[in-house]
Amino acid sequence: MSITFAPLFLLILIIALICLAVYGAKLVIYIGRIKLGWLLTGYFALLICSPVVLWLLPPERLSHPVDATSLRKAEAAAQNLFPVALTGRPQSVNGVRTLEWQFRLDGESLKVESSRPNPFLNVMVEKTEENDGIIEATYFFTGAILGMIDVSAQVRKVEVTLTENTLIITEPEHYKIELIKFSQDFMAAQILGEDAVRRPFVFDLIWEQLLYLRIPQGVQLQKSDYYLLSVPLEKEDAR
Amino acid sequence: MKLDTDIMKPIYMQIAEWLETEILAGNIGGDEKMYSQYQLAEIFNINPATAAKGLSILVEEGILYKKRGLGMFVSPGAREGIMRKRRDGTLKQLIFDLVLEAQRLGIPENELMDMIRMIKNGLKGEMKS
Amino acid sequence: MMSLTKIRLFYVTKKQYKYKLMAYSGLFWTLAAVQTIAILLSLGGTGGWNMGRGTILFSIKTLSNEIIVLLTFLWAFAVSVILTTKSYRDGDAVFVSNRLSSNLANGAFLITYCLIGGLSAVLGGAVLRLIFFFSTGGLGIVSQNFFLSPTELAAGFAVTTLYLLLISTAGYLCGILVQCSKVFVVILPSLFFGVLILAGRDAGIREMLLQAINFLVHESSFIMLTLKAILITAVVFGIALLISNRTEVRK
Amino acid sequence: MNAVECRDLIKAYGKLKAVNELSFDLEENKITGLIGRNGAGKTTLLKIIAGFLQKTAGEVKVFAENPFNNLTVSANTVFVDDNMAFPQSLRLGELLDEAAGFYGNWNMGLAKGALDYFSLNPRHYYHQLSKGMKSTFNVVVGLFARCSLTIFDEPTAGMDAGARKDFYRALLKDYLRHPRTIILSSHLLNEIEDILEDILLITEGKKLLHMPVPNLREYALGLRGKSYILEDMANSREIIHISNVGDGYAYLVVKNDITEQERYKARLVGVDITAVTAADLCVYLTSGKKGGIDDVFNKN
Repeated sequence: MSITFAPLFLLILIIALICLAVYGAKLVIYIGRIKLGWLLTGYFALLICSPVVLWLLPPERLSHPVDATSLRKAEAAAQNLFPVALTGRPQSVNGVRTLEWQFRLDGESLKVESSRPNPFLNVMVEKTEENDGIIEATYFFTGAILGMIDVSAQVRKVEVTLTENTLIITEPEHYKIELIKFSQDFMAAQILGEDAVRRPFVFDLIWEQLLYLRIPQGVQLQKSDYYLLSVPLEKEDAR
Repeated sequence: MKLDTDIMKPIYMQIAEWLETEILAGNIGGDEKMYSQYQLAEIFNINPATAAKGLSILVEEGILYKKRGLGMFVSPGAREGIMRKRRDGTLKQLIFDLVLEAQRLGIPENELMDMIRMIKNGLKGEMKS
Repeated sequence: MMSLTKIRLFYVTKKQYKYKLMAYSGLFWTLAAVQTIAILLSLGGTGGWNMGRGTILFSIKTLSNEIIVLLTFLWAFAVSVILTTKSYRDGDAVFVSNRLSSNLANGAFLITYCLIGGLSAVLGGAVLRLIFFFSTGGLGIVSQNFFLSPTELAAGFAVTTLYLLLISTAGYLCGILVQCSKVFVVILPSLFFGVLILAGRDAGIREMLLQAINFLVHESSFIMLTLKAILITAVVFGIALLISNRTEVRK
Repeated sequence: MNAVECRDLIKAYGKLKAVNELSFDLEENKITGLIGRNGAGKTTLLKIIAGFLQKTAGEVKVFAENPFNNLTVSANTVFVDDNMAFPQSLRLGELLDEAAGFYGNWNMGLAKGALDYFSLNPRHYYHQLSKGMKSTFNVVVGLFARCSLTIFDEPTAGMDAGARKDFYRALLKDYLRHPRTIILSSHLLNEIEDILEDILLITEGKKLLHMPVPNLREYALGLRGKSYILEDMANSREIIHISNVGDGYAYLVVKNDITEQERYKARLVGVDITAVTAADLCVYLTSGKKGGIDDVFNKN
C-alpha cells in the first residue's frame, strides 16, 4: 500500500468513527430502510462476471512489453546517438532512424529559427568541404520505449523547411503519451510475492533525438533560436 | 348478559346470581351439567378463576354438586334452595332499603304498606290482562 | 406442570444467523455503495510516473484496487461497530436469544460479510480493468498484471478476507466496549492516535508497532498468515464475548 | 408450581432503587396484572424477569432459573412493549415467519388471522405502521408465540378502544385454549380487571399488595357522609384515603373490616357505604394517605 495514501485513510477513519459515534443509531435506522434488492443483485452479478469477461478479452489489443534484445538495442542507440554525433558520424549508430531534407541556399548567411517560443531540439552543425550551396538537414531519432512499451509510433516527428535564408524547425505541439499500468493486487502480493508471477516493470523512458545540419563552408551562421553546436569536435580541437 | 363492573357486587357474585337465574328460569334442570368455568370465562369475558369462584359459591350453598372428572351438576333441589335464599337474603335486603328510604322521607308505616299493596295489585292486574 | 421448550444453543444461533442475513440485507447495499465510490476514486489512478521531454509528456498511470480494498476495510469496521449498537442488539432480544447466541450469530454474520467483502474487493479490481479496457479499447494498457489469474484472484480473496476478519473483530470489540461504557468513545480514538503519536516520537515504540504490524504484513506463508489471523480473531472475539455477556439489553 | 419467584429483589441505578426489596411468587398459568403508577418500577421489574436486565441484589427465578442471559428462559418467554426493535427490512409477514422459527408453540393460523382481522397488511413494513398499529402487531406476536411466560408491558399504547377490547378478548380466549403465565402491566386497570386473576400492585419499587382480583374489590370500602360522623367511624380503622368533598362532607376509604351491624348503623346515620373499584383503590393506595389532587386545591 502506498505510503501517500495512509493519511487519507486515517482521515476517513477518523471521520467514520466520529460519524458512527454521533449518528450511529440514526444511520442504522436509515440503512435498514434501504432495500434495493435488484441493485444489489446487479452489482454482485457485475462483480462475478467481470473476471470471466476479463479472460475473454483479446490480449493483442493491449500493449505488450518489448523483448530484452530490442530493449537493449534501443538503449544502446539512445546512449550512443549523442557521443557519436559529436564525432560527426551519427549515421553510424545502430538502430537510429532518420528523416532527411535538402535545400538550396541562395546567399551567404543562414538563420535557424524555431516555430515555437521554447525550442528544445538539439541541433548540430557540420560545415562541409564543398561550397555548393546545398544544405542537408537530417533528423535522427531512436525508438521510444516508455516503461518497456514501444510507443515510437505515437512520437511525432520534427519538420524542417527553408524560406529565403531562414531554416525553420517545427517541433510538434505539446502532447501526452500515456500508458495505463495495473498493479498487482497488493493483498495477493503478500503471499504470492511481488515478482512471483511476472517480470518487474521498469519506469523509464528510452528516447533520443537530434537534428544534424550539414552546411557549406562559406555560409555564415546568424544568431539563432537554437544553440548550434559545431561538430565534429575533433576538428575544432585540431585547429 | 352484561356484567356491571361498577356496582358494589363483585363479579363472581354476579356470575353466581346469573347462574341461579338460569336455574330458576328452568334453562338448566336438576342433575343437568352446569357451565364450566371456562365456558363462563368466555361468555362473560372474565378470568376463569373468577368464574370458578362464582361456581364454588353455589357448590357451598348446595345448589351445585361436583362429579369427579365430569364437572359441576345442578342439585335436584336447586330451584327451591335458590328461592329460599333469595327470599331470605335478597328480599330482606330490599325491604331494608325500602324501610330506610321511607324513614328518610318520613312516610308512616301504614302508608308504606298501602303503597306495597297498590303495586302488588297493579302487578296482578297486568298479569291477568 | 408446564412444559418448557428446551432449546439448543446451536439451533438458536443458526436461526438468529439466518434472521440477521434477512434483516440486515441493507448492510450489503452499503457495501455496494462504498465499493462503487471506491472504483470511481480508483479511476484517477493510485500512482504514476511522468517525464517531460520537450513538448511531449510521457506518463505511466498506475492503477490498483488499493482504494477498493481499503474502503472495504473501513466498511467492515463500520458494520461491525453498527452490529453492536443498541437497535441491533435489541433486534436480537425481540426473539429468542441470549448474549452468547447473539454474539455467535453475529460472529457467523461477520464471517459472511468478510467473505463477501473480500471477494467483492478483489473482483472490484477486475471491474476496474474492464472499465479501462472498454473506454480505451485496450490501447495504451500495459498487458502486465492486466489479466488477473485465478491464482491471483484466489490469493487476493483469501488474504483480503483474513484482514477483513481482523478488522471486523477489532471493530466488533470496539463497538462492544462503547456499548459497555460511553467512556470508550473518547478512550479508543485517543488510544489509537496516542500510540501513533508516541510511535512518531519514540523509536522504541515505533519499533514495537512496526514489529506488531510486520507480524502480519510480512508473513508470506499463507498457512501461517491464516493461523495468525484466526488466532488473533478468536482471542479478540472471545474478549468481546466475555464483556458482552455481562451487558444488559433493551434497557 | 411458580413460574416466577422474587425474593428481596433489588435493581439499583446508582442511589435510585427502581425495584426495592420486592418479594412475590407468580403461580404458573395465571394472568397477573402488574399495576403501578408511572415510574413505579413496573418496566424494570418485567425486564429483569424477561432476562434483559441484571438484578442488583436479591433473588429472581423464572422457571426455577436465573433469567438473566438465560436461553431457556428466553425461549419460553415473550416480552412485548411499545419498543419492539423489529428490523426495518422485513415485511410483517416475514416477521411472523421469523417468529414462528424462534418459538416452538407459535400458532401461525391464528397470527395470520389476527393480522387480517386488524387490517395489517403482511406486505407492509413495521416502520410504516402508526403507533397503534405497531402495538397491535406487537401483541399479535406476543400472544401467538404462546410462551409459557408471556409479558405485556403497557401493550396497548396508541391502540384505540376497539382494538384494545379485541386484544383483551383475544388474550382471554387464547389463554383459555392454551393456558400460560401472563403478566400484563397497565395503568388502565379498569379495562383489564375482569380478565385478571391476580393483581400485583407496586409503588416506588415496593410491593403494596398481591392478591386475587375479587379480594381486591372487597379489600376496602368507601364511606361518604358528614365529616364529623366519618371522623368517629374512622377512629379505629386503617384509613387508605381521605378527601374533603366540601360542605362539611368527606369521602373516606377504609380497609373492609366493617361488620354487618356497623354497616346497618352507618346507614342509619346517613353514611353511604360504597364499594371501591379496584382501579380507584389502586390509585388511593399508590398515592398514600394524602388527599389526592383535591388537597392541592383545598390548600391553595
